[in-house]
Amino acid sequence: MPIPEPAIRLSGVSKAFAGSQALDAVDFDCEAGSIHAILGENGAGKSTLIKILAGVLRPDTGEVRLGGRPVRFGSSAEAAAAGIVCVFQELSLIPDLTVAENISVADPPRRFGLIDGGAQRHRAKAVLARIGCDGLDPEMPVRDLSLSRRQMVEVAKALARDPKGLILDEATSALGAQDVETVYRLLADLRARGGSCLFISHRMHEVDRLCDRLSVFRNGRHVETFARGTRSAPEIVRMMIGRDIAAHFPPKPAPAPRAPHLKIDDLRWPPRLTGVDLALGRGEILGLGGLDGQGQKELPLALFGVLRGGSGRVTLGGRTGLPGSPAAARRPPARIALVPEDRKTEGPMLPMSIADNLLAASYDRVSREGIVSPAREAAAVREAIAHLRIKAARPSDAVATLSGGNQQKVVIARWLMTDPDVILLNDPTRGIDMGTKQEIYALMRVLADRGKAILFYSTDYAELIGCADRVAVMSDGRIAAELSGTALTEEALLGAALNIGPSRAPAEALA
Amino acid sequence: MSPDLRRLGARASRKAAPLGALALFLLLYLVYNMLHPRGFSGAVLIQNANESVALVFLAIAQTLPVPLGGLDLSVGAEMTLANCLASELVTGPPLQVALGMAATLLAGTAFGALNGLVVVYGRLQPIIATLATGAIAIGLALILRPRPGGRVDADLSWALTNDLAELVATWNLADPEAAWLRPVAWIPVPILIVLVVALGVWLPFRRSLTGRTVYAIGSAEPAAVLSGLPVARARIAAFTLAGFFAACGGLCLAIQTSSGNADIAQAGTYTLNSIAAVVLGGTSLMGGVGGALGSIVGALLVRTLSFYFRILSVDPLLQPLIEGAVLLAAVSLGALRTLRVRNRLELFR
Amino acid sequence: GPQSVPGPGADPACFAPWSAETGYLQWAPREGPYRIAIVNGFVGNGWRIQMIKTAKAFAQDPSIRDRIAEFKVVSTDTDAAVQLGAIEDFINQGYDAIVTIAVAPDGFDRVIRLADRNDVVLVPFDNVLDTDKVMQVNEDQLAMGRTWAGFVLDQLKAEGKTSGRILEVRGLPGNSVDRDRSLGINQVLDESGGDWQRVSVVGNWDDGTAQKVVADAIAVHGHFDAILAQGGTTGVVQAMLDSGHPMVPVAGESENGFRKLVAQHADEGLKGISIGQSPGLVAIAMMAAISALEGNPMPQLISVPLPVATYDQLQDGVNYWSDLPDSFSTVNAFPPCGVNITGPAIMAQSEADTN
Amino acid sequence: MTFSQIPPETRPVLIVSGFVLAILVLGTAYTLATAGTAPLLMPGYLLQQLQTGAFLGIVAAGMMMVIVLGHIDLSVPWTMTAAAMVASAVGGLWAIPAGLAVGLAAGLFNGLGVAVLRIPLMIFTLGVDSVLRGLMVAQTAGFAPQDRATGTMRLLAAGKVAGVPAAIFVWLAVSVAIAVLLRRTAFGREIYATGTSEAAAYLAGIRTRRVIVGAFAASGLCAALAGVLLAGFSAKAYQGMGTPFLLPAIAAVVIGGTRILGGQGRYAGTFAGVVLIVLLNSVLSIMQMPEAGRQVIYGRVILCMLLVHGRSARSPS
Ligand SMILES: Nc1ncnc2c1ncn2[C@@H]1O[C@H](COP(=O)(O)OP(=O)(O)OP(=O)(O)O)[C@@H](O)[C@H]1O
Ligand SMILES: Nc1ncnc2c1ncn2[C@@H]1O[C@H](COP(=O)(O)OP(=O)(O)OP(=O)(O)O)[C@@H](O)[C@H]1O
Ligand SMILES: [Mg+2]
Ligand SMILES: [Mg+2]
Repeated sequence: MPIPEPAIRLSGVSKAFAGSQALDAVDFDCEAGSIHAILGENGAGKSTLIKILAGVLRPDTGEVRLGGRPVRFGSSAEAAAAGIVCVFQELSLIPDLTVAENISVADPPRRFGLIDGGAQRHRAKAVLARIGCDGLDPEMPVRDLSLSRRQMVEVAKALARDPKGLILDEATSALGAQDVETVYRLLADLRARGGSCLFISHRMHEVDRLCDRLSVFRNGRHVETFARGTRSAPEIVRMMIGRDIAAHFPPKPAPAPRAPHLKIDDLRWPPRLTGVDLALGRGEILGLGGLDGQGQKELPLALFGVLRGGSGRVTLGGRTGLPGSPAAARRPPARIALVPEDRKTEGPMLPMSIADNLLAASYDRVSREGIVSPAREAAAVREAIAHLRIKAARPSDAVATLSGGNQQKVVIARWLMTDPDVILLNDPTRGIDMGTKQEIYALMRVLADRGKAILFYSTDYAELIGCADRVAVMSDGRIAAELSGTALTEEALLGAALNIGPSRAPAEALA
Repeated sequence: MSPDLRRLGARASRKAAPLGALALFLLLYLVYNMLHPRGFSGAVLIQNANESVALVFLAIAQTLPVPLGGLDLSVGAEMTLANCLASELVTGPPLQVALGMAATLLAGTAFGALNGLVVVYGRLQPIIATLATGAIAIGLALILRPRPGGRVDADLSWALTNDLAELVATWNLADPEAAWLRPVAWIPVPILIVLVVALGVWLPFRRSLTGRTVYAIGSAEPAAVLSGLPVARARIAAFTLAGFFAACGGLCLAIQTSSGNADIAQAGTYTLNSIAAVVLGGTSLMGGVGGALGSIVGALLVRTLSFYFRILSVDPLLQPLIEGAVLLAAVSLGALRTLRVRNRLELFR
Repeated sequence: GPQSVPGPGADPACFAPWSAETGYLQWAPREGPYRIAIVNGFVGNGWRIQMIKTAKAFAQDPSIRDRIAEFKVVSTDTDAAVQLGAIEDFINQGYDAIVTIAVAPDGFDRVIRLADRNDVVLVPFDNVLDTDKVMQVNEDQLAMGRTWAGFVLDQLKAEGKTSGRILEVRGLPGNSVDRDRSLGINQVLDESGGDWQRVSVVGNWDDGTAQKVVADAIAVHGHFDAILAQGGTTGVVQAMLDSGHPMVPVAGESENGFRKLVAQHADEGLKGISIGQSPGLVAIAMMAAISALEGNPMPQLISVPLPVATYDQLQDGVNYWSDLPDSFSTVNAFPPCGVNITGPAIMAQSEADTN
Repeated sequence: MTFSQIPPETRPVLIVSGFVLAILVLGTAYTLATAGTAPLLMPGYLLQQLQTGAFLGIVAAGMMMVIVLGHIDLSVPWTMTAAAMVASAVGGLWAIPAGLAVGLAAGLFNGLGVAVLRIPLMIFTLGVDSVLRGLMVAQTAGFAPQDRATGTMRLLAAGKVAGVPAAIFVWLAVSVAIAVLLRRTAFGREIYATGTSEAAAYLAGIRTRRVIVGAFAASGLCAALAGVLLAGFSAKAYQGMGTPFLLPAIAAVVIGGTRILGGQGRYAGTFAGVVLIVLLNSVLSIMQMPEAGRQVIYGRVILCMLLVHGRSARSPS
């Protein structure tokens, strides 16, 4: 009697992008009637794995089997037709279409070959009711929804296709407790009906509560698959990271009282910033934490002169007032640098050369009478590349040819060339490999020791704890708590972020 | 505020630009009619409709490539090609006239499809690709019709450029005095043509998966790909339909003038006016939102502007200046939104 | 609509019929003063601007001022639909006569029908229509071509040449004026029996294009024995001067610049003939419209005599003006019609008008 | 060195140069076969072609700045005309400065409209074009303008220096200026950065608004210079003199490998693109190709070049 094949099986799947091996000969099984967690640090290849399953990417080598039959999807539409539906990490909603249109976007109900608006609305209403979002107007354009509502619409969109295999890639990252409960219930339903679910989340407590089996990935490799409860949380973390976390951060100096170089009083930019109070001294690394979307992205932008119509009192090195533009922010007396969040559109100019990217903020330093001096230019570029150990063949190569970590280094190097006093880092290690991360951590400390004031936002709590002298946790547009010294623990960070007391089980706190 | 009201408000604000354009047009048109010695009469309406119909079609044609984040600079040339083709084909016995019209539309559609294929498979920017194909279309039109002229069926020409009663009378379709006809007899045929095409082609397209994809691409292309929408097909379809609508414009022009004219300058004027119409109609050149209704209104606005010179006493040599200044001011109005942007990064999208 | 009537028409010296076969039209007379509109097409060149200025000046002329109740000019650019629309709009507004320069020689069937229904006199001039249903005003383009070629051949014969290389600079492709002028030129060359090698380039009737293509042609072919240019003639001569081409007989339009150059270089061999399509035609068209409204029988096709000036007839301040722009069209006097709007008068007109 | 080793920025320049050679060879073959002469190989003829090409070249140089920025300047035709008309109306010593001032003003206005009001793409410059046209029609109407070019304008455009038309030297001077501006100045680099990603450039502390205004001003200046020279060449200014330059200028820039969406392109490519268009035009007119055929060939050549560029950009890894 043949052993039944698992619902989803990947064998020997590899996928390489220009410069990085995202997946490396991965074997992976997911049983029918189960919820299967996929764990791994940033850039481990999780999203790549599920994109291959969902037909968005094609594997370089290897085979995907559904219920024993080999499949090769050309598009996500084909995957959906085979019952595999995915909620992607980067949301796949169309902002200008309505909720109802988005829910049935690729497979709308039709009459006489045309989209049947009425049926579409009914379908949307029904699915929204199933996910407990009865209040949501199906005629509302998605653009007007909050991030968490959008995530729920994504879930509704996936459910509307009646999937046999549902994939959620960090689909709950912005959801509140109640919505999370709803999703749990839906997944349980799916499991009961014999469907399977792949569940990607950085929140360990979710994984712990929901999933039957867990698979850990690291650097594009499948490390291990095990049943829930068979491994302890620290064991899992070690599996993900490959070593212990804390050991790899540079030592922090002893806490010392510092005169604030940057002082923020009641900074408001409604609705995202609702009264931020913060002080930052020279030589200090101030971490910024909290759940996603609590104003951490806006605070650096406000300080950098990007946001208009803010209010509050900001004192910088004795002067009061915010710079009016990034151009003003980067020049004396402010001397601020910002490493932006979105690497694709706001950071490096991908098709341009490394040299031009490095110099973008400091042409004035390498030119005489407005004419760029080739010698000075070459020297500055050489120095920057050496300083941050950017791995590049030639400075004239396009930044797009670099790995993500090196692209990020180019942006950091660009700003270091301007010799700033205040450095605003917006999640600088996102999608960056472990080694580079270490380099960036060390660099941050070196810069702080040279007297720079560093504001450092990260989604990674371990990183905040390891690097920052002090961490301000944001919630709802203001600083909810400030933690430092021994009070700076993941438990406390999570508690402050969720606005709950510090009485949580360690496994759950390891979010 | 009740949810219903809020929803209504939200929907209205989404359509704010087209609605504003519509209100402006209605106001201008009302005043025009009040100033006109024979305002609010059938004759004036027919005249205005005839003058506008070709541009209206071109504006609809331009509406589709715009959400894709490109412009079709060949619509005027496609119109000219169709116009010249129609001037050769739309003549003779009724069957031949019908076939000629079909062939004209088909040719325009095919040229549009060619645009789409070049853009999709040549991976070229629409603006520059259509600049080149437009030159080819004009060249073909000039080969077809080295000098203006043609022999479009005269009855057809007359019947389709008047009101419904005249159409019925020209071809003895029914008793022009019949009671059932009376309520609609005053409607100019060009308006009916636009309605029929809009209802028969635009609406179905808008409500097809392909049509939805066109807008989805403009709104967020990566999301459209992730959602499994037929992206390549939608691109080709958009340019194909643009060709079809441009051909409708060319056919209407041929019928109106009973002739064809491979006029390069005229083709350019139409292309540029079609872009102006689309912008005035509230379709964002950055893609995503907008629709045929807005573009139709935009085209009518462009036309209404020139109506005014005929009823007001304006120094003829100042007219071009006034026209240009009004166009500039009108497109600048749409820019007021940038003053409300609070996160300057949003300016760059 | 008008009745077909036998000739002769009113004031045949001014409103000369095109040929013996030209028919006559007559409208029912009506009381003046009249409402007259001019529907122009393109407006971005000097000729059109001068035409509009001439029309405005002439509307103020004492000879017709009292017969005009309302006078309006609109330009429609090169958009056939708008031009037809403007004509129809003026018909709807109850104008008595509409004078126009057609954007295209075809496509006016509908407005002609409407004009006839509403007894409106529609007068195309300059770019005339391929129809005999309306009264039109023009100069005989075929004759212009023939006169040019005849003059040039005479000059060459005087030099003793019966063969050689001749450059023809054509106008806007596809235009009937271009076709007729070229036809006239080539007929005469053919009839002359001489052995003429002909090179033809397209100058679009504008100085810039003409200058460039003539310079090219000179660079390629080296030497021409004569040049026949439909327009942009200032540019043609400029190209000869710039390339050091010897001065040879040149036939061309009536641009002020051309006449200046001919006056200047005639003794070096620039034996020029200048015949032009005058923007002043608009005045004749307006007069014809008024005459028709008064009920006079009118030729269907009115031929305005060709305003010829040869190098030996040029006189500063009379048929050219050294102080006026090159692009100014010199011919504005039509003595048989009593029309004489001088260059300075036209150029001054608007200043007075913007009071 | 194989083709794929050449930096991608340089490839379009080589491709276009190849096309130029091909046109020279085919054109000469044609003239040899039909007339037995080879004007395309005669320096005199070539120089004279480049002389008229110089005006297009100068317009294209300005247009390139704007296209590198990811925009298109549609106001070029009447900026040229207005500059030429004003220059010859002013006359005397101030003729050329006055003409250039008109171009500068038009460019600044365009730049402000695009950069501050952020009016979409080309629609603003299109509006500026019609306003300029209106102004020129009105100005011709309002008084009798002097339309003769001054001696200096004549000299620069139609004069010869050592047997070579002076216009070519002007073109070369502009070319060097623009090439240096784009490659060697902070402003030039900032144009590329802004054209690549305005958001990224803005966040890098580049004053993108100034860059946009500056590039449009440069384009206006170039158009004005071309207009003033063209008036010098024709000995006078005339309505509509700029119209034939718009599309060829855009075509030359794009053929030369500048990305229409901005951020990439070398001036050498634009220069070669202008030469290509000028030669193509000469060959077509030597062949006495009718307008219809010209349009078709024009369209095909642009499409071909684009497809070839696209392929060469994709082919290596
Ligand atoms: N389109 C792409 N082009 C180039 N490299 C890519 C692309 N997509 C992913 N990568 C790289 O592949 C690797 C795996 O990325 P993937 O998105 O699968 O990570 P992940 O495990 O989902 O990380 P996260 O937890 O941050 O979502 C990363 O190094 C990433 O930089
Ligand atoms: N770097 C930029 N590039 C392009 N446009 C910009 C840029 N910065 C601002 N703008 C736009 O230019 C116009 C004026 O900008 P400015 O920053 O002066 O606005 P503001 O109303 O004065 O703002 P603030 O409240 O900060 O003083 C606005 O339309 C704005 O959206
Ligand atoms: Mg991921
Ligand atoms: Mg300000």
